[in-house]
Amino acid sequence: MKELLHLPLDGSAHGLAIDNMLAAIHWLMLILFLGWGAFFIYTLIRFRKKKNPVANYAGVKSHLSSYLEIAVAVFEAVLLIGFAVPLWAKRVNEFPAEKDATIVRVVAEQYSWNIHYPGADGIFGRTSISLITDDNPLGLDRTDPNAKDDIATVNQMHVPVNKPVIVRLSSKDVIHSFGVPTMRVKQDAIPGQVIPLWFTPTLTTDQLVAEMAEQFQLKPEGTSPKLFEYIALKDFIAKDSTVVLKKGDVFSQDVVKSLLDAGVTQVLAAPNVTTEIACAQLCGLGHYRMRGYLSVDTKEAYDAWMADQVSQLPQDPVAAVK
Amino acid sequence: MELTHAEDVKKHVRVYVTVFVALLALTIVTVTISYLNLSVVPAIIVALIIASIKGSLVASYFMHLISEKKLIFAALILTVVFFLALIFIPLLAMSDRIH
Amino acid sequence: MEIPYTIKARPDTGLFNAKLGIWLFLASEVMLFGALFSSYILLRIGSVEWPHHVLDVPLATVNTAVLITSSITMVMSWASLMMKDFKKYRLYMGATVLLGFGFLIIKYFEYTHHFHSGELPSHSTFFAIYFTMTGLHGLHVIGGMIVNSYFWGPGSKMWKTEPERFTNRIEVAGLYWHFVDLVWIFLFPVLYLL
Amino acid sequence: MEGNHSHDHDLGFWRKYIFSQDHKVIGIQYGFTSLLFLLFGFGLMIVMRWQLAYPGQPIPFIGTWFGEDRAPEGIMLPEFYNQLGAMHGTIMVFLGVVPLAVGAFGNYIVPLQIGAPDMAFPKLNMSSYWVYFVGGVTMLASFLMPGGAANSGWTSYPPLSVIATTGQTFWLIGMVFLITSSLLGSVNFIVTIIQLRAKGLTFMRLPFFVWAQFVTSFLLLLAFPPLEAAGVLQLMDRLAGSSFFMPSGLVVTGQALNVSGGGSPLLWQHLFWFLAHPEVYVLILPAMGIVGEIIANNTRKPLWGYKSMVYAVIFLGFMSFIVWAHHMFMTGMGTIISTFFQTTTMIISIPSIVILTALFISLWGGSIRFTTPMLFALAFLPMFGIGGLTGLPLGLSATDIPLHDTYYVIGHFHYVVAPGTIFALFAGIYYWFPKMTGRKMNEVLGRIHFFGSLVCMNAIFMPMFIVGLAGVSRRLWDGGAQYAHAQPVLHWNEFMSMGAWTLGIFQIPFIMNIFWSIWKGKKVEENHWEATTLEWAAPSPPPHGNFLTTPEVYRAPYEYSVPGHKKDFIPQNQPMEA
Ligand code: HEA
Ligand code: HEA
Ligand code: CUA
Ligand SMILES: [Cu+2]
Repeated sequence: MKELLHLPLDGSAHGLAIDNMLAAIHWLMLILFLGWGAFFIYTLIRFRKKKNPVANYAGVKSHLSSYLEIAVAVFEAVLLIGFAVPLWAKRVNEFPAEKDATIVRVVAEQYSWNIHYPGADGIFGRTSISLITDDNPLGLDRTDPNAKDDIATVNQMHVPVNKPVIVRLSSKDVIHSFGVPTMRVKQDAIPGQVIPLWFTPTLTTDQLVAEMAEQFQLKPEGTSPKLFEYIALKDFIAKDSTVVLKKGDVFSQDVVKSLLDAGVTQVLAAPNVTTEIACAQLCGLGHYRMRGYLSVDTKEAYDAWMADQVSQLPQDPVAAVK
Repeated sequence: MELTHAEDVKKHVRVYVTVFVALLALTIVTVTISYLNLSVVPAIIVALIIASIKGSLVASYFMHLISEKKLIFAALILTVVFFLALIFIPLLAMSDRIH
Repeated sequence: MEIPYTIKARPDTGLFNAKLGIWLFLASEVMLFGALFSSYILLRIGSVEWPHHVLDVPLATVNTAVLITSSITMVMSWASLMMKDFKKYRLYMGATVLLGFGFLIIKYFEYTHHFHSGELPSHSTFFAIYFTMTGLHGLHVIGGMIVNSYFWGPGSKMWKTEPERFTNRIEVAGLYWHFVDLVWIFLFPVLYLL
Repeated sequence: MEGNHSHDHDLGFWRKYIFSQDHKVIGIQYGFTSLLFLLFGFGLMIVMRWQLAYPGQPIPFIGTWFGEDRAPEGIMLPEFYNQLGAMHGTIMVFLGVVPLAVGAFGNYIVPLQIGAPDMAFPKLNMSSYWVYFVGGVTMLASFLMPGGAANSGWTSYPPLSVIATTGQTFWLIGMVFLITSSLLGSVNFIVTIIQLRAKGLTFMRLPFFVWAQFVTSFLLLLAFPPLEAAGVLQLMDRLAGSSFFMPSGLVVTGQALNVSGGGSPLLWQHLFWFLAHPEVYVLILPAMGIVGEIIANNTRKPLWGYKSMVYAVIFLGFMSFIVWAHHMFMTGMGTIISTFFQTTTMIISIPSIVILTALFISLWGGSIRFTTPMLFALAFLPMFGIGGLTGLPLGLSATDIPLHDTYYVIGHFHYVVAPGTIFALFAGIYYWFPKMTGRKMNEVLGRIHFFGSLVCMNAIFMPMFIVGLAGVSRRLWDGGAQYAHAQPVLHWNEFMSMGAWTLGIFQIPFIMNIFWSIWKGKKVEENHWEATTLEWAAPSPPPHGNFLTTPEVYRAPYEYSVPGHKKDFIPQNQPMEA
């Protein structure tokens, strides 16, 4: 059933439990539907007027249907008590210890996601709405000692793999919803409130991308146009050892020609990004494009990214506030 | 209520006047208490109890609910149930939140 | 065919149509004001501070008395009809309308006072809910007064032709008017005293 | 027909047809107005589906009609898309289906089925139609406002709706009218059903449709006022600058918002869903009622488990008041409250299953006639089944995480409201048309309408589950084209749009059929379907005052194929010895 549902790839620790539950409940739905459907069609055929000109006043006498209804109720109760409630409790009550987790503030606004890391000291610096400018969408007070090492990005969220992530979610203006399909999380971002959510990524974005990869046959003319929206998963090097295409680059007609020249007839390619933050709550005219990127990195890559961010920190905090 | 005799009505008029006096008295009581500067919770409880007594007096006697048909009671009980749900469930929802 | 039970009660329910109708309408009004009270409680619990005794309590106490008095004159006007005393009915009903008017006038003074001191709905959640609840209540008072004035004036002609029906109408109008009073009985402590 | 038309010719044209107090005229007024709104709401969707299928391409033919500020060069702007979406939802629910199901069918059929001469309060009845009409006009007028119509979804969540353009104010005022109209109507229905039942018509002899309308009226009566209150609060926020729904510290497009703050956006959601969940049962209960009537009539046997159906409807109505926050699982709910709402949501699915099961079992042993109304009624069952079943994963908070606010939700509820309720309403139109006009609708056109609609409806809504499971959000101007996770399912958008347009084409035979049949349809007798309930004892169309003699009831509603009886039906008003 899970295959039939074609859910997005799952790169989180708890995702499997949700997917299994989705599968179980769809089994129930399917069985009920097919059962009733079969009964329905059989009845329509057997009791059509031509076949059964005189109706039977009394109709069905048995109590089978009551037992069936009770069975459905029991199944629902099992799903509810056995799975749904514990799963939810785990989501909202059993947060991982803060010291073992990557903690990120996310502040939504029309139409972007402001990502805020506490930096090396692990403490989020002071923010104030009076400091909000285009360059400082979080309103971070760089004069606050705790804020000096804080990292702020827009729409780019990086987290290390296999370590729980706690997101403290809020919004500056209207209600948004922080949805990451591949991580099986969704949480409304409500202005005036900070709501935490957590998940543990188990696959890096690269691994997820690799799982989404598709084989493409290269043909002189009529290569699937989809390929041109996809990116390469490895470097392609021609016979004369020039690089035709680097890993992560997009394909083009010219590239395809060069590849064919180099004797390559099939390539593995994948969609450009897979781990996306999708805004799920109508938040205005830009709702459709309120997309953020969640990059799940290996520990090394994450540290490297962090170091790079740190190196870009303003040296003179007061000047940064202006 | 089925009132057919003028005599009955007269009896009722006495009740109306009594209720009226009680309502005025309770109003004075509740205002006086509000100046006593009780702490918030007891103040709210007392004020709501008095208001409920006044409300029931109006409903029972002026609106004759006390002698009304059970059909109307049924409709009102249903309303009260949903009224309570409307008041208390959002409160519960506000207090039981992820934090 | 005529519509039955417009005057006489239906035997199995013991009610005439309009009486059941007004009670149902009042049930929906309970939910309307219930939602407002619910909002009040939620906003108050969620607020950092809540003003105490910023409204004019003595004035509102007088107003409470005015409305309670109008309730008893209302019920007396109906009782007068039951006793077939149309003159007294006119007297009591007239008083009810006037008292309603008095209530509104006092309210007007309260409102203008707040307007002048800049205490508008945009000032704070407290004033927002105060204006909304008393405003909506005020509209209900106005609605009741229009109906009552009609039954005091042109509508009272029906007494000559269909006295029983007219008495029913006054009873129904009374139920509404008492409800408006009842709402105020709760609004008064909740907004003014707490 | 031949009977004395009591006193209705004394009334002039205006009193007779426009400001009529006759429940049948009002019912028809409601019917036509709401059908026009349905068509209009569908029209909005036809335009929207273009944008979803071909994002950013100019709308053909009519694209330039919308003007530069909505669709420059025929290309729909995102803000216009949002207006269309919000208005589609609002119009379909509040101006289309509810007035058609309750205002039109309820008004026309209920008094007839209970043997009453009219509704209990005819003047009130007339005013509820006109209040509805004003509300509808207000809604439509909002399209002409600067900034266009309301664009914050039919749910109008603040703060978005509070900072939205003027259209939202019109939306709120329109809603206040619509709610008031529904309130007046529901008081009228309840009083009519309780007080005006014919002699002998006990509650357990009421046709199922009347029961459905009765429970529906209670939902309208008690669930609508909180939204009226919420509407007033939002109007205050928008017009008087209060902050009921506006928390402190809002920053909109870089500017701190100058409001006093201290409000709660979630308060609106509670008040809205307190109405809107019962509201969805307002959409479905009358539909179930219609389907019950038609199934009994076309199987020629009593409804199986009538009593359990009645109890189920009552229970459903009651429960529907305490499940509302299943629309709010993602707003940060703790365990206790979410468990409460999950439990009530699972419980409420049981009475639906009971009713559906009873309807299915009613088919067993019948002598089934596949008339056009019956086809629509039969199709209702599996279609509602799909819609209802897909409500289950949404009702469990854990599985709602990946599904909330995706196209899965859109698929879920359209299955219940479109091939569900709309089909039931079509069935009702075909079934009661002979009563309303004395003529029958054409069967061939009816069948074209049915099969075409059935296929198209599924073509539109079935792929929505696939799209939703892939995680694509709803209310996206480009249908998800931006998102990588949407790429594998994006091609369905075009398919669904084709389905929607074809569905439009298949409504043409229906519209033709209605107008043709009004004047040229085959004349039929007053009890054309050989039915048992009281409306068929009145002439077709019934005169003012309905019945020629005061009807009296002697038996249960569906005495079809009673053993030892010559005819295969015994009308409710036929005395015992006959
Ligand atoms: C008529 C309308 C209608 C009806 C009847 C229902 C019925 C149900 N709905 Fe639905 N719902 C909506 C209209 C409706 N809903 C709308 C409009 C929304 C979205 C609003 C918005 O956000 O814009 C929504 C959204 C919605 C949500 C919120 C989802 C989200 O936003 O994340 C949830 C969650 O619990 C839910 C649950 C249910 C449940 C459990 C039922 C149950 O009552 C269903 C019970 C029925 C069954 C279980 C089927 C029984 C039948 C069979 C077993 C027979 C099978 C048949 C055959 C084979 C022939 N609905
Ligand atoms: C009762 C409710 C109802 C009904 C019936 C429908 C019917 C339809 N709906 Fe809609 N829809 C909603 C309620 C409804 N909808 C709501 C509440 C939303 C959410 C809005 C929001 O996001 O806020 C929504 C959103 C919605 C979306 C999602 C938009 C988005 O998220 O961006 C889509 C997309 O395809 C859609 C499509 C359709 C289609 C194709 C139909 C078709 O089934 C239409 C079928 C219509 C007919 C068949 C008309 C029949 C009438 C006649 C033929 C008239 C005859 C006239 C005379 C005789 C005079 N609807
Ligand atoms: Cu942010 Cu949608
Ligand atoms: Cu719901």
